[in-house]
Parts: sequence; structure tokens; C-alpha cells
Amino acid sequence: MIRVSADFAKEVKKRLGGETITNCYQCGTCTSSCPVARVTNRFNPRKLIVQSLRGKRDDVLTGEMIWLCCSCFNCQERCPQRVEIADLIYALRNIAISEGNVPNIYSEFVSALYSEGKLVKVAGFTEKQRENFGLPPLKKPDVEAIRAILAETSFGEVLKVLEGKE
Amino acid sequence: MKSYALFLGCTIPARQLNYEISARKALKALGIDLVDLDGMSCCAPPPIESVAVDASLAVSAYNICLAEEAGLDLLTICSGCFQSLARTNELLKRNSQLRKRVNQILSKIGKEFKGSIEVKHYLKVLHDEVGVEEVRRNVTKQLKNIKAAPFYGCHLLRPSELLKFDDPEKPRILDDLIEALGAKSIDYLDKLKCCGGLLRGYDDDLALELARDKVMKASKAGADCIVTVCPFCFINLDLGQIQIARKYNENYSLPIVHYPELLCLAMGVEAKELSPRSHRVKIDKLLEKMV
Amino acid sequence: MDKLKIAFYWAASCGGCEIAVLDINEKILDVVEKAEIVFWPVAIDTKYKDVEAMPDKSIDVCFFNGAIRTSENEYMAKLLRRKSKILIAFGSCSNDGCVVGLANLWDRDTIFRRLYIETPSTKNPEGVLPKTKVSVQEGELTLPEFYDTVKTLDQVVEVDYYLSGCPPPIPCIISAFNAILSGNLPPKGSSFLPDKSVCDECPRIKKDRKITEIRRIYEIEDDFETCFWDQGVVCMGPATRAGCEAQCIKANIPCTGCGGPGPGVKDQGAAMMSAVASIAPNKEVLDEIVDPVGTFYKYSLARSILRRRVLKKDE
Amino acid sequence: MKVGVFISDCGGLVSKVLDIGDIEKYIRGIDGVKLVEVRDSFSSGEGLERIVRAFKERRIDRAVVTECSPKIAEIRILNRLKEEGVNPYLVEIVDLLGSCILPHRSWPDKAVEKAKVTLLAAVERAKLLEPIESRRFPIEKSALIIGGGLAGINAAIELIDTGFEVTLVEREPFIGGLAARMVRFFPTDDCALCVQAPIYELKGVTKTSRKGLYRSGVSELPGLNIYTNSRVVSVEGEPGNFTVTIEKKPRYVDETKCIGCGECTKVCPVEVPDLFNAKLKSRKAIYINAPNLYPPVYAIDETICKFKECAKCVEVCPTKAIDLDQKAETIKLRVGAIIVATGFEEFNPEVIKEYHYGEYPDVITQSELARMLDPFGPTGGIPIRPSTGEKAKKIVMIQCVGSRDRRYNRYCSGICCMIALKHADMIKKLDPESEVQICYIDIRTTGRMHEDYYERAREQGVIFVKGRPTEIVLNPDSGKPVVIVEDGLTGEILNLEADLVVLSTAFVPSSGSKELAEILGIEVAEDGFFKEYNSKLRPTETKIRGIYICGGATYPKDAPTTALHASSAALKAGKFLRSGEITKDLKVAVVNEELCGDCEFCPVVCPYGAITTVEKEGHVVARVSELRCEGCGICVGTCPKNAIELKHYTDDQILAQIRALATKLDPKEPVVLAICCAECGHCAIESSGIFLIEYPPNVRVMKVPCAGVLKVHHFLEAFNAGVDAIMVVGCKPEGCHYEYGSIKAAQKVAFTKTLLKALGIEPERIEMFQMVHIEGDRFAEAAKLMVERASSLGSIKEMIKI
Repeated sequence: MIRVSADFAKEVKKRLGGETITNCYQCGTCTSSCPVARVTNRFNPRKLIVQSLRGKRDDVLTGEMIWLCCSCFNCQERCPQRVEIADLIYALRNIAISEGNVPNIYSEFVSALYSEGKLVKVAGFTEKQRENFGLPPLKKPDVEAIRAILAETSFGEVLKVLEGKE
Repeated sequence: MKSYALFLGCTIPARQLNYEISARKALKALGIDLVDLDGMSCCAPPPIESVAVDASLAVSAYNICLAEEAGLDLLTICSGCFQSLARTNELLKRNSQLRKRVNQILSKIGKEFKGSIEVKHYLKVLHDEVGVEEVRRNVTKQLKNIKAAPFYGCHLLRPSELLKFDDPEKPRILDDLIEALGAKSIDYLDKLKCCGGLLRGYDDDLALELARDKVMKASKAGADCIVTVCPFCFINLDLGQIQIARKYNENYSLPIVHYPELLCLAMGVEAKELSPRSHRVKIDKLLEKMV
Repeated sequence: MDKLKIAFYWAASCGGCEIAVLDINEKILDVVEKAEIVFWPVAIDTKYKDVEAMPDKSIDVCFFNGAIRTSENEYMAKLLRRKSKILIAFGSCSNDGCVVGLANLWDRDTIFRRLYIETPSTKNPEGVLPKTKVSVQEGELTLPEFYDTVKTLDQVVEVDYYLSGCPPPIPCIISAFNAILSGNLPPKGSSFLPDKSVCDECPRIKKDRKITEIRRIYEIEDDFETCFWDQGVVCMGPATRAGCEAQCIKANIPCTGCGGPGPGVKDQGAAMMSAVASIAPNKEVLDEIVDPVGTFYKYSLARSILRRRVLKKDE
Repeated sequence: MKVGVFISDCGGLVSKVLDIGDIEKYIRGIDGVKLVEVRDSFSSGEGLERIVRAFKERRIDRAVVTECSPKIAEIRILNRLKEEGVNPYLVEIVDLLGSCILPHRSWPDKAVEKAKVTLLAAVERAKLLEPIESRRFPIEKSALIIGGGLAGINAAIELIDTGFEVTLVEREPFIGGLAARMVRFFPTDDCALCVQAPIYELKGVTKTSRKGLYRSGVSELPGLNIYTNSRVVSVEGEPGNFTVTIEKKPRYVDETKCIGCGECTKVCPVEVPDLFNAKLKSRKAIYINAPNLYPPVYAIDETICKFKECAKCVEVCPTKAIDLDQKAETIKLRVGAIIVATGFEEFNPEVIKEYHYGEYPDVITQSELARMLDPFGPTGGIPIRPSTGEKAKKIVMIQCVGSRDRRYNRYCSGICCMIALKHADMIKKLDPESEVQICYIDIRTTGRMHEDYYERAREQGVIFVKGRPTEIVLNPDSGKPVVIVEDGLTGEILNLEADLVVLSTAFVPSSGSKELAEILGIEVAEDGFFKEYNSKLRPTETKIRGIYICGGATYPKDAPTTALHASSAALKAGKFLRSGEITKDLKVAVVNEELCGDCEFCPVVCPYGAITTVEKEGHVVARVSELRCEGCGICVGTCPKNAIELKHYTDDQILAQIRALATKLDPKEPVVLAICCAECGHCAIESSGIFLIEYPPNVRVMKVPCAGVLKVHHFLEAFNAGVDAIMVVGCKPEGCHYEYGSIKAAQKVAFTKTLLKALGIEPERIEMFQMVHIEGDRFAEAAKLMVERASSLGSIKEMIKI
């Protein structure tokens, strides 16, 4: 028997970015706005929301759907009920990651930001090239400050989750 | 002329020297002074928001604090950085509860978001502050033969309520700036649709499929190049074409150029000064057409 | 005819009211011509014992400023009451308690602790606090008792006339002197301030009376002519007795209420609270008022209806 | 002052529980009580006559009467006294059964005490009661109707039938409104113009005959005066006596001379797109929207006419009806009642840029499609592609364009589903081969025979796609619009290419509604439509007596509902006018001009616009309209100068009652004062008694008209008098009978809490409760809570005896 419940929607609604989930009345504007949904039926924002609203927590958090949003905000722009869909998907990803469901590329982002204070490392070769083209030397981020900030946020817990995985 | 704190971000200085060089040159020539501040970090874009929204807001706000301390408005080149920073800036200005929450985090390192500066994308500065006419006046080499397909990307325009860059459904800024160079800005189907760049790394095939759609539609409309303003659009459409050729056996060879590159060329800068090797799709055909 | 005998006294107050007496300028000459000042500690050398020696009701008029904070204040209030035919509560402190009265939000112990121990500039490692009696080699030193509660003058003795303000407005002082010198006095219990509210004297214009937010004075760009309330700034004018000719407002500062409750109003703070709670569209707007009690009862807490919670050890 | 107290035993019900003798003894001891009587009943027969005689013969000045079922008893007693010339406001009625017996059966001893104190309070209040006079205000027996659409015309006909003169003002040169453009009306597919026509009997014309607006003879209705091209610019005066100023713009054609021959248009050289016909054809500067509209005479569009430079029409007019020198006129008239029937209009979908309305010619709205479907319209009843003029074979409709959309209008416009279905049906009937696809979110067909349209559409092969399209693009190859939509039922994204895309747009308030509301002193709701006095039971009344609203002015409506609504408004207006005068007890707010001056807070808070300000001896003082004042006292609860009082609930009366109720007969028992509004608050308290729900007798109840009348100092005085805890019981904020009195009261309670806290007194001693009238159980719970609190916090007397 399939159990339907509003618990998950309530949980999402409490999170940063997830506040507007219950505005949704399933008109599908998001899906027809979505460039990804136009090329594949693996992603459908309307379905993602209805699954969340029905309480299919596991399906949502362990499925691939939440990772297929390309963050173009077209759905959010056009939603007649002002559901902040892209933000909502970030909120869902936040929950998934905090529970250990972390795609590889995201673990890379996490460690890059934590270790470098930036997402992309500048290669020595590039530094040389920059000099050749007369670009100023790159200023370095304050990694300690970034780490101090991250420790105060839920990012800190994600780091623990990732350590546990290793 | 006005000074801005330059926010370079992560990708451009590491991977797209063509963008950084041309942007610095063009903006300087048009009288905009760029200041490189110490300590600027990552803008905390969607990949970080996906991990922890609160962390993204806080890191993004941290960068804004640095500019606030310097008393300068922030200018971004990358659209991703623009979206992260401008959105955070606007959200925190509007929502006092959120601001409180973020400032609580920032207080640990002695910073406070005050809401005293603006975050701007250089296109807007060129359009509104320098002015289209001034850009036109600086053009020494009219790009008359070029049919350029402007590509705004997503993070310049949306969410429009917070970014307030241009009309999200009918933007004109990039079109106007292209036409200021004497080139023709062409319309093409799904002009405002996403290139799929952010799917790279999670699902490259899907990212490629979206890029292919984009390149195909621009080509079909007769474009000589696609003009981008975002490093991710650039990678997905430029490098993407090499991969498309491999995967679909389709060869578009459609040059992808960042707007400042076009601008520099129109102002008479030599192509070789602009790191032409940063392009995977050769731009020679485009350069030839300019003469 | 004998000259009128006049006394001035200064209880718990800042002393500004004493200065205000001199602000009547050349009018003072008329006063001196017709009156003799028999007691005025700030200006002439008379001692308490001189007053004690005077026959009862020998002073014609006593201007009493300051609230009743200590046993000394209370003693002098009672003494002067006995010696005076007419006792006038002079200034906001004696009328309504004024800023001194705001101390009723705390008790003596808290005040002493804060004042003599906790303030950053204080160095008092032994924690010495004022006492009413201290024995030293030379003998016993005494201080008046500091009460827990500040009272208005009329909460201690009967008052004949009221002349409020912080300090009292000059024209009202002049009209009080005129009335006294001419013997043409109003009924007992009257105020020498007019029976109007500050709004009646305020030159500002009402424009859009829909209040949507409450702002502090530094948060607005004042246009110098629109009513402060229309600009979302709290102004006590409506509930405050006039006479000041809206001096503060003319200097572009909202009224803070020193005239005390307007005619027909018993509790100034409560009256203004009712008004503000009614014109505010919602609770959020009300919450923007940082310190409602300090805002609405700046001058009148000591004479408010409930005054304060009584303290077991008090009197 | 001599007070008589009349205690009814209610047929033995009271004495069964309470010791009446003990109560009587106590009452006799109250200062001012000169007479106490106890009987079975005082609401009829001998009992009632005894009260009359007490006033007449024993010369009492005031009376306190206890009765059960107070409402009915009150009416009987007061009516009888009125007959005898005793002012009913001198009598205070107490319901001992409901207030002291039913809810306190378990505590008879304590109930006796509560009864004593309740009567003491009634006596103390009675001593201060003043007679209140009743006044008559005459009513002008005529009405103004603003708006000449379906609602306005229907209301006018009804009012005229009732026997009143009606002036109808229409801002367009022709009446008929939006409905005139809609071709046919569901649910019977009648011709829109006929439906609007009056139905009345004349020789040869039966009662059901309808022949279009003009030929039906609307102009011949006796007592109807129609001003077209006109606007109401100001309304002054009081209910029953409004002075209306109307500005009539020049038509430049004499309505009495023009015979509608149309010779003028033939020579007129100025041509513009015809907006009435969705720009599908053009019209001249001198024009008529449709020949069967009223008035059937031409009008000149002054924004484009070349006037004297041309004047060709003047020459050709056979009746010399054209007068290019016509000037605007100002008309002043006096009416007793006003009906607002300004209707609604189509939302302009241009702002939804992704639909490209106004940019792609083949994207139109439903009202534009309606013009195409009119057999006498610009395309002869055929839907076409405006870009090419060819017949549209494939039509896609999009529902909810601008409605149910938080960016534009949150509400459902209600009728757009039916309009789309009606048009789909017409298209299918015209040509079964044409394709119609409707993109919808939910189809809403509430109303008799409405679902039939949905069924019929499915039978006819109309395709329903459940989804809201994201955008319309232009196919570069075919040049046709393509609607991109997710089919929510299959999950596929469809590209629907069409000849014609029709937007079912939202309907929004007529432009100028806000300005008109301001002129009339009535309100518009958040959605911009006119606000009803009570959307459930008084849907055509406004806060101001004598001003009514109907039709689409309050919300988009279909024809049947509009007709119903118009009749209701006409009935209400007719009833009001027929009475000829308003008789009103002046239980209103009264300004003390000595104290009042220059703060102007009360006009802002009055929900009825009853307070204006006037200049008096250099000061601005408040003035209350006795007619408009509803007696809530919110102004009183606001006035920082105590300069405005509510008659029958003056500050002295309220305070006397509070102080009496604070009396502690048993010093050990806490006293809780419940001050309730006379609406839901009091009903909730009463209903706890009626439903036999008990609450502690420590709770003493007093009633004020609206909690908004209360002031912070009332609460402080209550504490000062020894009340240990206060509960203010008002209506739910959204259901307050005086708009927002309950909210204001809650805000005052909140401030009082802040003050108490600062003074070192527990803020929990005062609480605001907001409930609906049936929540007796909630009241009982609240009462228990407050009594428990008062007990545990201890006596307040100990805390404030400075």
C-alpha cells in the first residue's frame, strides 16, 4: 500500500529555499519551461514537487531527479504561484547531501572550497601564461576565514558526513 | 571615471584568460577603473548552494563585506558570480531575519553585512553607465559583416525579481551592445534557453545535448558566432562542439566569443593579444570576416 | 501693602526649573518690586532652620520643583506645605515625576548597585553603598534616606496649582506671576498651562494620516512641515498639555511629552498608548517602537494610574 | 437619583439556585437604590406594568431589571416603556439566569456573590445612564446607478418597477458594457444584447419578448434618465440625501435629433481601428459601436475628430443633429440611494511577455474572439487569423491567463472556463472540422447547466490539455504561433501549433474603481473590487447606508449571477428609499470640542468614514456624522485627549461598572473581569451558559459595543480597583463586526502587557481572547485559565497600594 503524507512537504517548507513548496498547484508551467525536461523525461520539476508533496521522501532524495536541474531559473521566473523551484531543488539537495547522498562532483566542490577557498585551482602553467599576457598576479583568498564561516553553517555537517564516507 | 572592486571568481582566471584579458582591456579603455581586492573568495554558486544554502549565503555575503569595507561597488565578469552575489546582496537587504542569521555567522570572523554597496555585471555598467553611444564612439573597426547570436545565459537574467538586470523575457542589453559594434544581432529560436553548462560533471551527455540544441538553432539562424558573457556557457558551447562532433558526428564550427573579445577587436586590439588559443573552436573564420 | 513672600525650592530634579525662573527676563523686576523672596537655596542664604522658624502660612507662594526621592525631599515638601498659603508644583518633576520618575522601573538596591558598583567608571572594590548613618571618629554622619519609589509632589502633600513642563514654558511662568501678583487666581487645582494640547499649538500640517511604519527621527527625511505622525515618527503632542508653543517641534524634534497629560487626560502614557495601538495597522508596526514605556511615560510614570509594583520594604 | 431594581425569578428558576432574599438584602443596601421588587417575571403582564408604574407613580429615575432570555425580554420591556414615554436608555437589563446560574450551577454560594456584584455594577451604571433621543432623517426618493452594463440596467429596471426615479450614468457613449461585446451568454446561448433588454408589458409586446437593447425600449421606461459619456465626479451629503455631481462630456451629436441614418460616417475622413470590434475593422471619428445598442445615435470621438477643419458631417446630416460646439455639462442632482454597477474588464495580458500578446497578431483574448463569433461582427461570425485574414481552423485556448497567478491576480476569475467552453462550442457548431484545444489547470463549471458545456465539448472532440503553457513562440517556418505546454496527465511536453491562440484572461476591476470608491467613501478590497458590507449575508450593501454595489463591481460574475445580484441591490435600495426616512437612536460618538483639537487620529480609524474634521476658532475639530456612525467606539478607544465619547458607553459609565465589578465580597477569592464586545465576544460567553458549560463564578462579565472602544487606562483602572486579572473577549480578527475593533483591542492589550511588565506586575494578568459566537467551550477554558492565573499570582491589591 502506498502511504501519502504531508510530512516531507512540511520538512521541506521549514528549510531555506523550501518555503514555497505548498504554493504548487501542479500546472506544469515549470516542466514546459525546463530545457532539461524538453530533452529527457528523466527530469520533470512538476513531478519532483508532486512527489515531495505526497511524501515520497526516499524516492526524491535518493533518485537522480534532484541532480538534473541545470539551475537556469526559467521555471522559477514563470511559475504563476511563485514557487521558488530552483531554490526548492537546492533545499532538496541540501537534505540529500546531509544524509550522505552526495554525487562525486559535489564532493569535489566541497573539498575544493574547503581546501582552496575557491572551486578551481589555478595551475602553475596558467600563472605563467597570465604573466605573459600582462595580467596582474592573482590575489589569494583567505582560506582560514572561509573555513571559519563554513564551520558555522550546515556545510560543517556535510564535511563530517563526507569524512564518514571515506 | 568610476572605480569598481573586480570580482574575478574561480573559473575565469584559471581557465579563460581570453575573457579576463579582453574584459580588463575593454573596460579600462572605456574609463572603468578595476580594483583587485585582497581575500576575495568563491561566490558560492549553485554547486555550493546545492550543498548548503546557508553556507552559500554566508560565503557570498563575506565577499560583499570585503567590497563594503573598501567602499566600492562590486563588478563581476562571470554571470554565475553575478547571480550569486547580486542575489545574496538583494536578499539580505530585503530580509532582515536572513540578514541577522548571516551576520551571526559572519560575526565569528568579525565581519558584518551592511547592505551598503551594489553588485553589478559589467554589461549593465557598459550599457547604463558608459552608454551604448560611448561604446559606439570607441569602435574603430566596424564589425559590419558579422551576424552575432547573443546569448545572455541564465544567471544574468533570472531570478529577475532579485537581479533586476534586464527584462527577463525580452532583454536588450547585449543586443544593443553588439549592435554598437556595427555587427548584426540576430534572433534565433530559444534564444533565452539554458545551455546546460551546469550539468557538466554530473551528466555530461545531457549537458552536451542542451549545448547541441543551442548551437544548432543559432547556426540555423545564420549566426557567424555566438556571443557569450558567462564562462560556463562558453565551455559548454565551445569545448562542447568538439565533443558534439565526436559524439554526434556533427560539425558546426561555430565560433563562441565573449562579448569583450568582440569589443576589443572592434576597438582595434590585435587578436593575438587576446589569448586566442583559449578557444577550442577556431575563430579564424570570424576574424577573416571582420576585415 | 506688604510685599508678597515667595519661596522657591529644589527637590529631586536637575535644577533647570530654577534657571527658568530667571528666563522671565525683565519681568523679574516686577516680581521683585512686589514680592520678597524669603527662601531660595540656590540663590539666597537661608537655612532650613530659618524656614522652620517661620510661622505657619507665612509664605504666600511657594514654587516647589523636583520630585520626592528622599526623606529630605519629603520633609521639605511637608514643611513648605505647612508654611505656605499657596503651594505650586513647578516643573515636570514635581508635577509628574519626569525623568526622575522613570527610576520607578527599578528599586533602590538595583539603582545603588548600578550606580556605585557596576558603572564602568566606578572603582569601589569594597562595595560601599550610601547609608543613612555612618559613625566616624568625629561623630555620626547622616544622609537622607533614599526611597525605593519616586513620588510626585501631590502624592505627598496637597498642591494648590500646577505649572508643568521641563522646564515650564516662560509665558506660563509669567502668567502665573501675573495671576499671583494681581491676586486674580484660578480655582484651586488648576494648571497655569493652557487647557489645550501641543497639537493645538503645532504648526505642522497633517497630510497622509495612514501610519504604515514607525521610524526614529534620524530615519526620516523630514520635510519640516508634515506632522511627525504622518512621517511615522512618534510624537507625544496629542496627549500633552500645551503652553510650550510647540518649541521642540518648531526645532524639528517631536514632542516627548514634558507638559504632562493634557486636559481631560489622567494618564498620559496610557492615553497615547491607546491612540498609537489604534492607529497602527498591525502588531508588527507597534513592535517597531523600541521602548514603549520609556517613550510614552518619559515624564509621567510616577503619576500614572498604577505607578509601580509596591515593594515590600517600601515605607 | 432613584434607582428601582426589579428581580425576576424567571418562574422559580433563579430561586432554585440562588438565595434571592440574600441578594435583595444586599441590593437594598446600595446607595441610590430606592425600590427593590421580586416577582416571577417582569417581561410581561403585571410585572411589566409594575416597572411602568414605578417610573410613573413612584418617580424612579433609572431601573435595573433582571430577566432570563435577555434579548426578547429586553425588546418587550423597552417597547412597553417607550409607549409610556420612558426613555428606554434609562433601563439596564441583566440576565441573571445566563450570567450567574447556568454557568455556575456547581457553586451556588459563589454564584450568589457574583449575582450581587453584577447587580451592583448594573446599579452603578444605571445611575449614570442618560436618556438618548431618537432622530428622523428624511430620504430623497430617487436613486443613482453608476454603470450602464448588465448589472446597472437590470438594477435600474427593478428600481423603476418599484416606483422610484433612476438616473443611470455610463462613462462610454453607449450603454451595454462588456456584456455587449460577448455575443452570447451561457447557459442558454441567448444573444447578449437581448438578455440585457428590459422586460415590460406594452400593447402587442408580451412580457417575455426581447428585441435587443434599443428596440426593447429601454429609453421609454418611465422615470429612467440615462446620461452616457458621463462620470460621477463628486458625491456629498449623507445617506438618504446625497448630492451628486455628474460631468457629461459632449457627444457633439444631439441625441434627440439624430435618427441613426449613418450619412455622417460615409463622409468622415478620419479612420481608426475599431476597439469595440477588437481592431478587426476600422471605424470613423463619428461612429456607433453597433446599430442595436442604446442610444441608437452617433457620437464623435473627440480625440481624433478634426472638428471645424473638416465639418463634413455637419453638412450632410439630414436632421442637423451634429453640433461641433457642444460643451461639457455639469449636472447636479439629489438622490437618496446609489447603486454602483461598474463591472469588470479584461486583464491586459501584454505584461505576460512570454505569451507575446500585442506582438503576435494571432494571439488574441476571449473577448476579441467573441467579436469574431458575432454574426453581425467584423468577421461575420468566423474566427480568423488576424495576421492573414484567413479562416482559423486550429485554435488553442489558454486558461487562467493572469488569474490564479500570484504575480498578477491571485483569484480565480470564475467565468473564463465557461467563456472558453461556450466559444469552443460555438466554433465546433460552426465547423465541426475545426480543431479546438484548451490548455487548463482546472476546469470550473459551477452553475446550473454549466457542466453540460464541458460534456458537450468533449463529445464534439475538443481536446483538453491539463497544463499551463510556459510560452508561445512563433514557428519561423510557418509563421504560426506554437504553444508549449506540458500535458500533465502524460508528462509529455507538447508543441501545439495553432492558427489562433486565444487567451482566457483574468477579469479585473473596471479602471477608475479606486477613484470612485474614494468619491463615495466606500472601500475596495485587496483584489481591487468593491468590498461588500458582509460578503455572506449582505452581499450588495456597503459600509455606508444608502450605497449599494452589484454585479461585476464586486467580483467577476456571469449573467445569471449578475442579474440576481442587481435585483438584490435594487431591492435593498428600494427598501431603503421606500421608508422615506431613517429613524435612528443617537447612540453615537459625540465630540467634546473643548478638549478636541488638531490631532486628527479618529477620522483615520473610523471604519465608516463617519468622522470628518472642521475648522473651529482656528482649530481643527472632529465632527461625527450621526447617520454614518455605527456606534462602535473605535474612535473613542483611540482619542488621546478623551475628547470623544460614545453615548450610552461613556468613560464614566464604563469605569463605574468596572469599579463595581471589582468589589470583593470574599477577600480570599480572586476577581477576574471579562470585558466582552456585544457581538461575538458576548455571544460566546452566553453560549457557554446556554450549552451548560461551566466556568468559575470569579469571572465577572461586562459588555461594550466593540472591544475597540476600550482604552489602556480602563485596564489600569480595573487593576487599580482590585481586579486581579482581565480578559478582553472580542471577535475573531477576520470576523470583527466593526472591521478591526478586535484587532485594535488586541494591540492595546499588548501595550498594556508591556507596561505591566515594566512596572513589575505580571503581564499574564491581562489577555486578549478572540472567538466566534459559538465558542462557549473556548470561553470557559479561557475563564478557567485566567482564574487559575489570578489565584497563583495573588491579589493585585497587595502589589499596588502605594
